[in-house]
Amino acid sequence: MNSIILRVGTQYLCGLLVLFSLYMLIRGHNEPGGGFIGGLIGSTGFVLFALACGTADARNALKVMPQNIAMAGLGIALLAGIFAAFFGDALFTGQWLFINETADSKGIPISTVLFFDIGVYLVVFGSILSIVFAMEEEI
Amino acid sequence: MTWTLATPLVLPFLTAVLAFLARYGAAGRWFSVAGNAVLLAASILLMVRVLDQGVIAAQMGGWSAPFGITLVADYLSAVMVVITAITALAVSVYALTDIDARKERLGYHALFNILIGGVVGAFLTGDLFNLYVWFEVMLISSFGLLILGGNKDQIDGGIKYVTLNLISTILFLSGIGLLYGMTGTLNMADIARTLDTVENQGLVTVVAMMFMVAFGVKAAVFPLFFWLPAAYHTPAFSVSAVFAGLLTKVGVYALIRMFTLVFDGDVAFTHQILLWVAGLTMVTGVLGAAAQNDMRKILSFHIVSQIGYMIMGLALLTPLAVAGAVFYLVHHIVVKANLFLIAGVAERTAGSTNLDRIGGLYKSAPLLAILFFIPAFSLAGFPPLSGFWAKYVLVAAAIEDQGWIIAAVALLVGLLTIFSMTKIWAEAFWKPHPEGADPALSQLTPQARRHLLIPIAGLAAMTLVIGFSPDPFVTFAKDAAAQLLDPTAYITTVLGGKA
Amino acid sequence: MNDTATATQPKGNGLVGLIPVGIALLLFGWFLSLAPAVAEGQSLRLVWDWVPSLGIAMSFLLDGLSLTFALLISGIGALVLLYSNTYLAGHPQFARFALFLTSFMLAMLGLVLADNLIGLFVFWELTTITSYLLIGFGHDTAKGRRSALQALFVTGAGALALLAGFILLGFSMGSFELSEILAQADALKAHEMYLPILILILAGTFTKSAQFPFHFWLPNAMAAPTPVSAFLHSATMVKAGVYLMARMHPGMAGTDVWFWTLTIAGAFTAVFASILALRQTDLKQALAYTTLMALGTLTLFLGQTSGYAMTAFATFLVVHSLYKASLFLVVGCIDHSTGTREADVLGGLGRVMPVTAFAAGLAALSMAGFPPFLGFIGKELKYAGILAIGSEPFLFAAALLLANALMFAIAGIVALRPFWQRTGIALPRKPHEAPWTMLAGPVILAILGALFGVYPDLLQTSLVDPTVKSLLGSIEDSKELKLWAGVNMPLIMSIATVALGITLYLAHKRLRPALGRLVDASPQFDKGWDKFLLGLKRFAAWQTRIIQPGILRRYIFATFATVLVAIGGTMIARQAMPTLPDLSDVTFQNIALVVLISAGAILTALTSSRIAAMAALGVVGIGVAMIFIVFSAPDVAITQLLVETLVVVLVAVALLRLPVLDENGRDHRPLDAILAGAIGLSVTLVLLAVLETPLDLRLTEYFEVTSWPEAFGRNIVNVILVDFRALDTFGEIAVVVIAALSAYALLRTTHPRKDP
Amino acid sequence: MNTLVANIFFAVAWMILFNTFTWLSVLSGLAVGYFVLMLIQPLAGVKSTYFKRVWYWIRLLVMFNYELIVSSIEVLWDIFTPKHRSNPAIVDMPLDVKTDAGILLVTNLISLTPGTLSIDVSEDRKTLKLHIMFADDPEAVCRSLKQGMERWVIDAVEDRE
Amino acid sequence: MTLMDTVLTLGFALVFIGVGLALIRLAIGPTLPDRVVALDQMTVSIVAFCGLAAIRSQDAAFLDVALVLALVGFLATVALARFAERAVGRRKAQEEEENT
Amino acid sequence: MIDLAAAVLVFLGAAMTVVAGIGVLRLPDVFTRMHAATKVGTLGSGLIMAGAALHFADPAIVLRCVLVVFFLLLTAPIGAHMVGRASLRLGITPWSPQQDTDPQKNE
Amino acid sequence: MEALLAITIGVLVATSVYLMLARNVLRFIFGLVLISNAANLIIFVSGRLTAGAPPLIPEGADGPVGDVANALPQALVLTAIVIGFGLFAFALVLMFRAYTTLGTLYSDDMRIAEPRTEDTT
Ligand code: NA
Ligand code: NA
Repeated sequence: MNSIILRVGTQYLCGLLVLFSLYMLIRGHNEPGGGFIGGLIGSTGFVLFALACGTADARNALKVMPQNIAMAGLGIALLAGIFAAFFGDALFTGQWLFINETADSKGIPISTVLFFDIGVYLVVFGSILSIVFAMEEEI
Repeated sequence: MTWTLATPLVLPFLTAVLAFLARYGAAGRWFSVAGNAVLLAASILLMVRVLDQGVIAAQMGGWSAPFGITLVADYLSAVMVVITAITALAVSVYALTDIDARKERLGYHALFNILIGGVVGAFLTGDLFNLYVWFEVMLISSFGLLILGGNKDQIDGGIKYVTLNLISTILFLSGIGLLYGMTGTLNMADIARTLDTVENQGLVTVVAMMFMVAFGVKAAVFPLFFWLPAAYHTPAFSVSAVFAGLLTKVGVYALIRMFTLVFDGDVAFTHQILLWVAGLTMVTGVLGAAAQNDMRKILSFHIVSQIGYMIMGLALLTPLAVAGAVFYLVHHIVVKANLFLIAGVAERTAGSTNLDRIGGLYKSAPLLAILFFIPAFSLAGFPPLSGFWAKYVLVAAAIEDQGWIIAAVALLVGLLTIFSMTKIWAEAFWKPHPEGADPALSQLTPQARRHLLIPIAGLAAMTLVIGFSPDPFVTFAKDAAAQLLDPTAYITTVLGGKA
Repeated sequence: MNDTATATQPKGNGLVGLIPVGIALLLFGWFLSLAPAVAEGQSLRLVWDWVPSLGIAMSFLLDGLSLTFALLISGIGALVLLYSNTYLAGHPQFARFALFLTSFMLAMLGLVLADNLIGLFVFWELTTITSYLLIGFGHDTAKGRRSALQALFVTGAGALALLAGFILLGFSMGSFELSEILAQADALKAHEMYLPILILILAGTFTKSAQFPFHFWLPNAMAAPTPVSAFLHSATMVKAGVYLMARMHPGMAGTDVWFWTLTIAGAFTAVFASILALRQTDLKQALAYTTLMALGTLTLFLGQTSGYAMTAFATFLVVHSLYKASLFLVVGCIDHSTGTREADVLGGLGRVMPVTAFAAGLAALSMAGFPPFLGFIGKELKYAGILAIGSEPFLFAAALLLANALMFAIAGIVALRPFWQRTGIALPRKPHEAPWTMLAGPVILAILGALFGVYPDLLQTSLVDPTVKSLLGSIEDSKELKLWAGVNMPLIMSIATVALGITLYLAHKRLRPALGRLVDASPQFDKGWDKFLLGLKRFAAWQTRIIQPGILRRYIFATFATVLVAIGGTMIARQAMPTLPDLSDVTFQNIALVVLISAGAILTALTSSRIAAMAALGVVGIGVAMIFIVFSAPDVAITQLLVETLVVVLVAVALLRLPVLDENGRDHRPLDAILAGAIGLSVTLVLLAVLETPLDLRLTEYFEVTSWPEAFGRNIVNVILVDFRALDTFGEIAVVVIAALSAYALLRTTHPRKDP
Repeated sequence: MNTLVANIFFAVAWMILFNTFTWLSVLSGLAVGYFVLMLIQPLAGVKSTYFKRVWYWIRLLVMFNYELIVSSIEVLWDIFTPKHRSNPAIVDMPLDVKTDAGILLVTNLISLTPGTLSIDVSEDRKTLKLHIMFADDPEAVCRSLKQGMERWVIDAVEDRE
Repeated sequence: MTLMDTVLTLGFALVFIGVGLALIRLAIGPTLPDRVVALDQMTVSIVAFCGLAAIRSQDAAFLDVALVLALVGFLATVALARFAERAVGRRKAQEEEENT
Repeated sequence: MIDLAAAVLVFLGAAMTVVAGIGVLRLPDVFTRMHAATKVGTLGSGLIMAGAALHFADPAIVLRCVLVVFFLLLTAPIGAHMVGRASLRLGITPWSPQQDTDPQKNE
Repeated sequence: MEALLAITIGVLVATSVYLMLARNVLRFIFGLVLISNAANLIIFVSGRLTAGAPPLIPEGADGPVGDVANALPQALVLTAIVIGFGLFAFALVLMFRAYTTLGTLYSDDMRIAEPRTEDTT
């Protein structure tokens, strides 16, 4: 695709989309967002990249094969679920750690639930890209 | 306890991830074998627990039923998981030779193990929406496995398979929505409990029929089975083996589960329809097989026919009949998966599965002949092989229930089954090979022989064990049927004593 | 076919050949040792609780009837196994053959000893399978395979009826133990299920014993090697049906149905088979048809309840087994030695094969019913038995007489002419005497026939009386076996038989064309079999073309039609209709949304422009997203919009290589539209009905209450996704991964290119 | 760019000092930061076009909005009048802006201004194809765009020493 | 009923009318870009719709929907436009092939 | 006062949206329609966002509104550019007052 | 509104069934997208509708304030949308591949797996 305008626009938008997707991922537990939405948005960034600059560039930018990202995401989500076993809890029982807990605020949460959501993000991200890239390369 | 139930579900996914990330080397396929071996161990452990304690349940995420998702295993679930693990292990060994490196690089092992994960999930879940999710997992991985290879017939068969299954999926999903709209819950035990209080019981029957159609497509019953004969003969042999063995049976399982636990309020209507469906499925399937001339196509149509037997057990809904359905399920998975595996070896040695183009296996591959003979004649219902007992229990149940017509149909279809099995036997094994020398197993490398024949022999041995020593299996099936027909224990266990 | 092709390599078979003989001999010895006890009226029972959960035991009962059969089976079995050791010496598949034959023998023993209906059935079917494999021993030819299938299919069909009969019998009588069932004979005969049980069981026995009209498979089964024919089709398998009728006799005989069915079928089969037998020029075929005749006769007797008939049955059973096995083996020797079995070709073998000729002569005389052979006693008893029939004795007697005369003639054809007539026609091979291993069988069996004729008491006490006791419950009515019973009706009939027999023998060549015409005019069951198979295949193909035409649209149509019937039909049948919906709360906004979505959907369906369809899909997606926005589902709305966008992107990419929607003509399908409309209407109605039921919100309330305090999340939807129902989400992402892998594989699999 | 970071840093510090996060504090923080940076510029030895650039940006935004509103009315008029008064044409305009960001900004802003729409930039980045709705005098439109929008953008984003 | 409520009701109606008009353009085409433009116009209208919904429900969550759509919505337009462009290229290439 | 301003902005925005719709429907060719969709539509959404920002008057929300407008301004012209370019390559000639019919149907 | 939506769903179902019955499998894909939307709406409407109150818990509160929309169907629909997308993507690629290998999009002409001449008698 030899549109200068689109290519230049993509330079900015792709990063913006990925950044924005991470924002949606992180805040998803409390406001609209989460792994699915984040992953979808993140993938659109690279979809745009592929449309504007071709899949070869997009793959180079991504460095890792999207299928591997997706499968790794599945693995992370699964490990987040299995992690509960170390505490004698059932599969997918959320494990929470609050940093800087104070009387009136729980502090910064780190949880298996977040890791699960990250897994979801990666799965959606990687899966969509592997389909779109492969499809793009067919035409 | 909770991990007893969760482990068999988790393992295939773990295996899939590892096998996928290692797909460029030999490690991937061995991950698959090892993972399935561990799965078998875990499922046996589950079975031991279930035999010890009856129904067991675990609340995922620690959220109590009906709020979270419950995994639950009664006899039926447990035995289905065990048999799944056995099939999976057998097929994963077979796949060591059957699946080439290109398919491995495209993710065969991941697809396969996630398929197994979906199957296990479907058997273990106590939550309707979760069942839908596992059905989807199964469905989509079966799509992938089906078309892996990309031959023209695979694509064509794949289109039929995909389109018709998608319709079923949508119907299933809609049914869940409607059921939720009536009961406000997704936990199957909870639905079963609250559905009786719904005022418009006619509506419950309508939704029941929706589920019947949705699962009917999955189970490949008349008149919804088209996708199966259109597709099952096209993929790699290890794939069609696992499809033939497991996939439709999940549909049957779901029918049994739903129409014993949940939709038991209008039996006179629903189960009468099921009985008709059963009879027509048996007959059309077996006739379809009689019209085929390809080993895998014959076997595919027979799947349809035999689904009819299982549905017949459910439809009659007597303890003996349901026990028959359970027994038939178990027997059929072992036998049918094996027959497809054997078809694969036949193709490798004789060059085709088209009966016109092959022959001579009896003379020069006697081991294969024996290994085929056992499941084939088991399928045809000859004693003392497993298929005889399966058929016997069902026919006995029908006669006991004075279902003369269905009993007659079941027997007649058995006869026609003999017809097809002997057709394969006569054409592929007895008849001399139409061109050139008779095929022999020695054409395969020793390694390939090991990979291909060990699983076949193992499954054949199971057929023999069930056949010669059916009592524990029948006893088990009867106990399973008793649990199914009186779901009180199931409901109580799932809901933690709040039945 | 010539199954002695390997005679040129007379290698022994070593242990593989001898072990089965040993097994058979041991068993024979063991049964023989039990004979005195049985003769004293004891019966031995052995029970192994096989499948207690189904009330099925492997119980065995040794009484007179089963002992007689067991001795015949194991004794003849030993001889036949020994015989085949030489007959098939060096055959590459001999080991399999020996295995199948031994298995068959054991199954047959199990069958006659079993005292449990299902146990008996198991052995019954085992004989079916093993005989299938034995008949199909000549599997290289289409004829051999056809014969095997025919035998399997016909007897298999009967077996299924039998199974149904057994199950019905077991349930009706509350037990699957034969001895328990037979003990309540009166209850059984009075049971409302008696007739169905009888019909089903007889269907099994008639097919197995090749009674008319199921007789056609037996001559074809002669495709098997001769020892197999000798064993299966003389002494054992075909007699399984007879055995079962005899076994059921105490419990079921005595009714009109029983009497007429067995008598008529037996008599008809006997005559019919004898006529067919006379037609044959192949010695083995001729013997096969005489076997049919014998089976008919045995069936005929089992129709009766008189002591004469029972004694006749027991005696003829033994007689026939001895001479028929002997003759089959003789024919095998001839075949083995000369390379042919054609009666018109063979001649003058008496000098080169004296021992064979001797055995053949003895057996043939027994078969023809000359004194002092057992055959004579048998025949006398038969006539006595037939005359004791309550109804129409003379009709049946005449039939029997004709059959016996024909048999007389055939005995001559088979046993005399090959040895003593002069033909001058060159034989395929230079004949020579068979080795002792092959002669032992025919000679011993033939001598036994003579021995029992001279000493009938031996047979009477050891086998006939105990058998009669099994049948009638006591031996009071058992008739004495003797060569000379004075001048009576049976003797006169015997003389008539001999006269007629000689006539027929002399005239048989001239009679053949006439018989041929007669047979050709009667129904052709064997050709009927081909027609049946063809019809079955055609019907199956036709049905499959209708149901599975390979056209996707029909599949989808059928599926949706089923959906319509399931939903719409049930709504009507179960009266689940909703009441009229309340539309008072509808706002302009709502209507606008609905119009937007519907317009988009209809546009998608009706446009013939791909791009319009795709854009219209986008409209629907947007409309649905707006519904999610209006009804408070921001997460869902975002997801919907993102997915919608990606859908458009993917379709836009794919369309680049796809053709336009309608290459030839517009897409106009009224029938589909009707179906679609009806389904849409049904769905709406169901949904309206569901919406009338009150919704229980306890799950949602629980999530609302626990979401923050226990799961530390303020977005309840997300908390449900990643915590309350994380397992769903996990499965779902697995779906996504696999969808991607599958799509990727699909794209890469046909056009192999390097993975980047 | 470093200066922008510094400015934001000052704004954040400002807010931390007041321990508030409001609309007002953000704006005032940015403004205060800007002035402080301008004051300390000689001190820190920063030779930056930053201060000028900020003004150019503000000018760009203001002028753009002005153009947007004024020419919107023209389009609206055309939409509502039954006869299309417009006289559209496609015109090639030579392009002086060089950098990626500059091109994007120019074309976007031209597109957003009613009456003109960027269609394409040639491969050599020298010409911009425009669709002009009221092209009674295309030359004049191009000239005004070059002197207006493009000039402002070049001033705002491109280093032209 | 405050002023805002009235404006919102009116606003929803206006947005719907706008979407409806775009829908008509989408249906009648006639060219591919016409349809794309119509779809694009609808997407942008949904952003407005989200703003209205946010004000009416007093919940900023709907602004997130608008945010996502504003950022991602044009992707569909880009894809479709690219389709149109490439389809032409293909057709031309095909014709050339046929001519030679 | 702020409420009034917000209401006016919202109303103007909604009005712009409908105007954009009219433009897309009524204007004579794809290029002129793009003018309406890209600019007037964006303007409409932007005004409503401004109204929302005023209405909520919460920094976090205002930021979101600003971002929405910013994103729209960034993406809408790019989309328009793509469509315009495609139209040109499809061979669609711009409407001019001299001809009064729609260009030929394509696709 | 629930009732009105039920009617809309009926329209969606009807149009998608009509599309799925078409000769061209691409129409099946379009139908699939529509019917997935219908199924999602069925779930959504089965959980009943609440306007203008997303199921979010405001800062400082332990639970949602006032009557908020039913969160459970939303989560289910979200799940179903993503699954539906996966299925759609695969189906599309399949149809695409069908065209490039079989050379047609008309299902009537796709007779490789079950050939027309298959008459084994
Ligand atoms: Na129930
Ligand atoms: Na119930």
